[in-house]
Amino acid sequence: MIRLFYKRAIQDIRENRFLNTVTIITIALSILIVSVFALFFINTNDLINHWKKGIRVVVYLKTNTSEAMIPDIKKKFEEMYGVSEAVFISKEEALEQLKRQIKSQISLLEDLKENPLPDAFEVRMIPSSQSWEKVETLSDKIESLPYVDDVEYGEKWLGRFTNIVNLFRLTGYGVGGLFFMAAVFIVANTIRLVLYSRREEIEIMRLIGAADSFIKFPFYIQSLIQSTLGGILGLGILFIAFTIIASNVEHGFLPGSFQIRFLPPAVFFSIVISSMLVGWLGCYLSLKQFLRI
Amino acid sequence: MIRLFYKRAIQDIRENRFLNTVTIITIALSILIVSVFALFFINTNDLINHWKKGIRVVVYLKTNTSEAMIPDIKKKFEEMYGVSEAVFISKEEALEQLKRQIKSQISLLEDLKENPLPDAFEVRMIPSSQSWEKVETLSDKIESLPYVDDVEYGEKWLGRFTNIVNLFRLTGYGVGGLFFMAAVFIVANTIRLVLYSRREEIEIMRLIGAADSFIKFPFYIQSLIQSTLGGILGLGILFIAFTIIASNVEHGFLPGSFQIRFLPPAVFFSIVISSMLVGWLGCYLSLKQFLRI
Amino acid sequence: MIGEKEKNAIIRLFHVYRHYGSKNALIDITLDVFKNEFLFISGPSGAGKTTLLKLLYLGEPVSDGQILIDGMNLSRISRNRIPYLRRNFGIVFQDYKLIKTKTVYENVAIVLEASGVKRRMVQKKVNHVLRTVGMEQRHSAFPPSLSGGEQQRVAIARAIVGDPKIILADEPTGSLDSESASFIFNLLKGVHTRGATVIIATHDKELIKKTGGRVVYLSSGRLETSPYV
Amino acid sequence: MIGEKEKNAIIRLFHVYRHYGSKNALIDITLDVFKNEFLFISGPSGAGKTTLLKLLYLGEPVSDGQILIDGMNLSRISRNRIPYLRRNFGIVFQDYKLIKTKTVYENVAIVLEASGVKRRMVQKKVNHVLRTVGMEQRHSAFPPSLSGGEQQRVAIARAIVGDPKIILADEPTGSLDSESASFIFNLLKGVHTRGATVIIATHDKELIKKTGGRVVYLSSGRLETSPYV
Ligand SMILES: Nc1ncnc2c1ncn2[C@@H]1O[C@H](COP(=O)(O)OP(=O)(O)OP(=O)(O)O)[C@@H](O)[C@H]1O
Ligand SMILES: Nc1ncnc2c1ncn2[C@@H]1O[C@H](COP(=O)(O)OP(=O)(O)OP(=O)(O)O)[C@@H](O)[C@H]1O
Ligand SMILES: [Mg+2]
Ligand SMILES: [Mg+2]
Repeated sequence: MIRLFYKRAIQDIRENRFLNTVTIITIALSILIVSVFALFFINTNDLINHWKKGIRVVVYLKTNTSEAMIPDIKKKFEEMYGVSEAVFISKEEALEQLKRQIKSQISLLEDLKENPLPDAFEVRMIPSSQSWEKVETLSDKIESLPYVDDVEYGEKWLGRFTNIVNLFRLTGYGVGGLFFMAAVFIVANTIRLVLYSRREEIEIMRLIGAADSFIKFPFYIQSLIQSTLGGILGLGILFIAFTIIASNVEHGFLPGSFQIRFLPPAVFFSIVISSMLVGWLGCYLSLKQFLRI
Repeated sequence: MIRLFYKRAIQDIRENRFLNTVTIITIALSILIVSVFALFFINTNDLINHWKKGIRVVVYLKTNTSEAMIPDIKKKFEEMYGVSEAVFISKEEALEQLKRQIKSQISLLEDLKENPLPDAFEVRMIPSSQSWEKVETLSDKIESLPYVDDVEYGEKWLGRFTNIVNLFRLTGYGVGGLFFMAAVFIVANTIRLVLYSRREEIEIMRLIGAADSFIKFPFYIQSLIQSTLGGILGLGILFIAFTIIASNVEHGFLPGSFQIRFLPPAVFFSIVISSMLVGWLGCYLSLKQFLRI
Repeated sequence: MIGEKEKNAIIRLFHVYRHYGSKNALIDITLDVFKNEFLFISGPSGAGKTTLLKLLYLGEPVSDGQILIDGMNLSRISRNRIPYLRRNFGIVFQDYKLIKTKTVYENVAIVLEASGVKRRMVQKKVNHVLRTVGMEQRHSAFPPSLSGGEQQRVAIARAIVGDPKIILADEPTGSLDSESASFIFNLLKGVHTRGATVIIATHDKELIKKTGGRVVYLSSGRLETSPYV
Repeated sequence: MIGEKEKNAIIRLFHVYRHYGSKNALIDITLDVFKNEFLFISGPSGAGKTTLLKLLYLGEPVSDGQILIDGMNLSRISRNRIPYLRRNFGIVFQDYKLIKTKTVYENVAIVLEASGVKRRMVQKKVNHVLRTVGMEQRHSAFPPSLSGGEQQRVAIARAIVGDPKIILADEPTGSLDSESASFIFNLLKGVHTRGATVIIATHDKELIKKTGGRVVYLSSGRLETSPYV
């Protein structure tokens, strides 16, 4: 029986080539829209995270902290939630850094007899946990440690920027969701149109005593095939476009260590699965409409 | 004659209500996709520009510069290409700033007998002209002035960030263009499906001696009406969604002075006009296909 | 005697009405059709012949009155039983209603496939019935490429392929030359002989005269007592 | 005498062939139809009657041979002249070909609108012709809600509304009872009397016998000399 349905579905695709081509193209385009946005968003997000890796918390140790404790302290920091790495900066390095930092006023530091700076740690955070509040919590926690003198973190613009990144993310998810819904409607609409132009055939089948399930099944199989092909086609186009663009853009624009990347496999397969679901759903809704009467 | 065509078009819309609804919805969704992306992109761009206003060039004046010259120098700076504002920072202010900047090492500056810092100007740039190269040119130009001792501008990350913003813009335009094309194809596809389900009618009209133009005209009028309605509907939905989201998001996330905004009128009307063009084009291509045979 | 007859009625209509808006297509139709009867429904264009057949296979609901098919009341039948009801019928539609995108073979085979007949059996039966109506050579043609008469013959093949209990044929020889027509007619006679109830809607008086059998006349939606009973 | 006749021929076919793949629908047809003739094309189902008419209104191209209409060679006519050629014809299609989404009135009116007739004139003519075929009360109905015979009458109304030079009627009374049929027939006769050339494809021998007029027979795509000439 399933074989019969399958055979009928395949036959149908052959017999209604125009309708099938149009459906597959429309599905491919819808998938393309959703996945282009996903790709754009994922990479922009990556890039922001990459750049935000610059966020760090500087911890000044008390002057009486012995050098022997440094490894323990380092470990302590690195075990904290949200911390990716803690780098020790000796007071000598710090002075060098300061000199570099205020290079035009270097005369100011020229005549120092001894280094007034303390040893310090640069604590780097895991990109995902870098919301402004988390940085604050972490710094409070660090400040309460006995051997810590002072904690310095970020600057004003960093806090502001975090908000912007969050806003960007939030609207990104919103826009992505909206695109997904639009794609669902477009695909469903297309399938409705296709079924509309085949309503005579559906009506005839019902008149000769075909049960609804007999009529529906080939349409379901067909729209699964269409939406799978459409999904793969859409992602294929995206991949080709990505490969071409990526190889041209990368060198000119991106910071050295950052790599733009294609959709991760999980997202890729989610999109294909969504495509199938959408095809199925569009088919379901349209059939319901046309088989009601 | 035109009246007759117009009448026929309106009649047709009434008689093929299902097809018309589907077409208008699909056009509206396509327009929605394009315009949502435009909105997203315009605002993200605005936000980045807003934030980039922070970029400034600090100019240290020679120590022998007399106070009387300051207004002239300020004027000189402000007349330079790309400069929006030049703010004078006296050496006293500068010392305060420095103290705040390196607050944990304040002891370092405590025992200064005299202020070793020079007077300075903070030169702010017009957001649009802030590409890294321009900042560099400007600073070179400033540095060659007689009363200027040194110029300091941006930091490494700023340069990197400018590239990122440019990449974001470039891909943004690319993605927007791709969405536009996808929308065009989707609308054209939908119109093709609609005409496909009306091909019998077109064939009959030809058989009874109707000239191609007589058959086509009402379809053109109809698809202009559809695409105008679809465009307005899509932008209407966007506007409503925008209003709802904007009133909720703004307070929590955005930096004080920044306002998210709706599509500027020029973009708004371009989208409506594009929608009409797309409808017309879809109609043209489909009719060409179905009237060929 | 009447009791005997009533027991034998396979289709019963009681005061059936059908109206479309203000237009009355059928008015107060009361009619029994008996098992294995060969019945003509005649009447001029627009009299309601097609409408009457439509009500029988539930193509449309009655506006008023009751219809019993094999003892089942059509107004009480549940939606998902309708396909099973329709499998009792073999229907030749006035406008053929062939599926344009399916071949002649597929158009006929789908009736059997829909009722779950095995593939080999389907092939055998379909090929046989297409041979009977003289369409075996066109079995892979699509309906739009067939002549009017050829389409009608395919429609007839589809109606009889499932060995239905009841044949409803709406103007089944309207597009056929007299030779093909009498051939098809004999075909329907044959089906009748093998036990089916046959109802034919036609305005072709010649045909009726040649055949004999009960004739009911419709005129502007009303049933006139048949002079032929 | 023959020269005289040839000058009067409005339609001339020379060795016309039409094949679909390996199927020969028309084989070596040579035929003249004269101005104001009333011609029957007869023959069994699938003989090629509809195909022959199709070639005349350029519904399909010939596979071989030449057709002249009013002196114009159809194979030389340019694409954008085809609509003007077709306005010479009033065609009753075997399957009616009514536009399902337009009302009866609109279906008939569109012929006149397409050839640029003024709106008031359109109204007058359409209403008149619908009255003639007895469909004036259904003028705002959509074709799927009409009975077979009613659809056929609308198709006939559409064919004659433009006062065409040539009427091509394919089985124009197939769905009509004998009364309506003879009425429609007289209508076509009337159009003929007013100067039109009428070509009717039919398998209805009764009809032909009743009318008289030249009959050409088609059989498997070949023309047989008519015994009626
Ligand atoms: N869906 C409908 N809506 C409105 N009127 C309808 C509908 N279906 C049928 N009618 C009308 O009901 C009447 C009977 O129609 P029906 O098709 O039963 O006639 P018929 O006897 O089959 O005629 P014919 O011999 O021409 O086929 C006709 O006048 C027709 O116009
Ligand atoms: N498009 C087509 N493709 C293939 N074969 C075709 C096509 N059109 C017609 N034929 C075949 O050509 C033959 C003649 O067809 P035509 O419609 O002219 O017959 P007809 O004389 O009108 O018959 P009827 O009285 O049944 O209408 C038929 O066998 C038909 O199947
Ligand atoms: Mg009927
Ligand atoms: Mg024919």
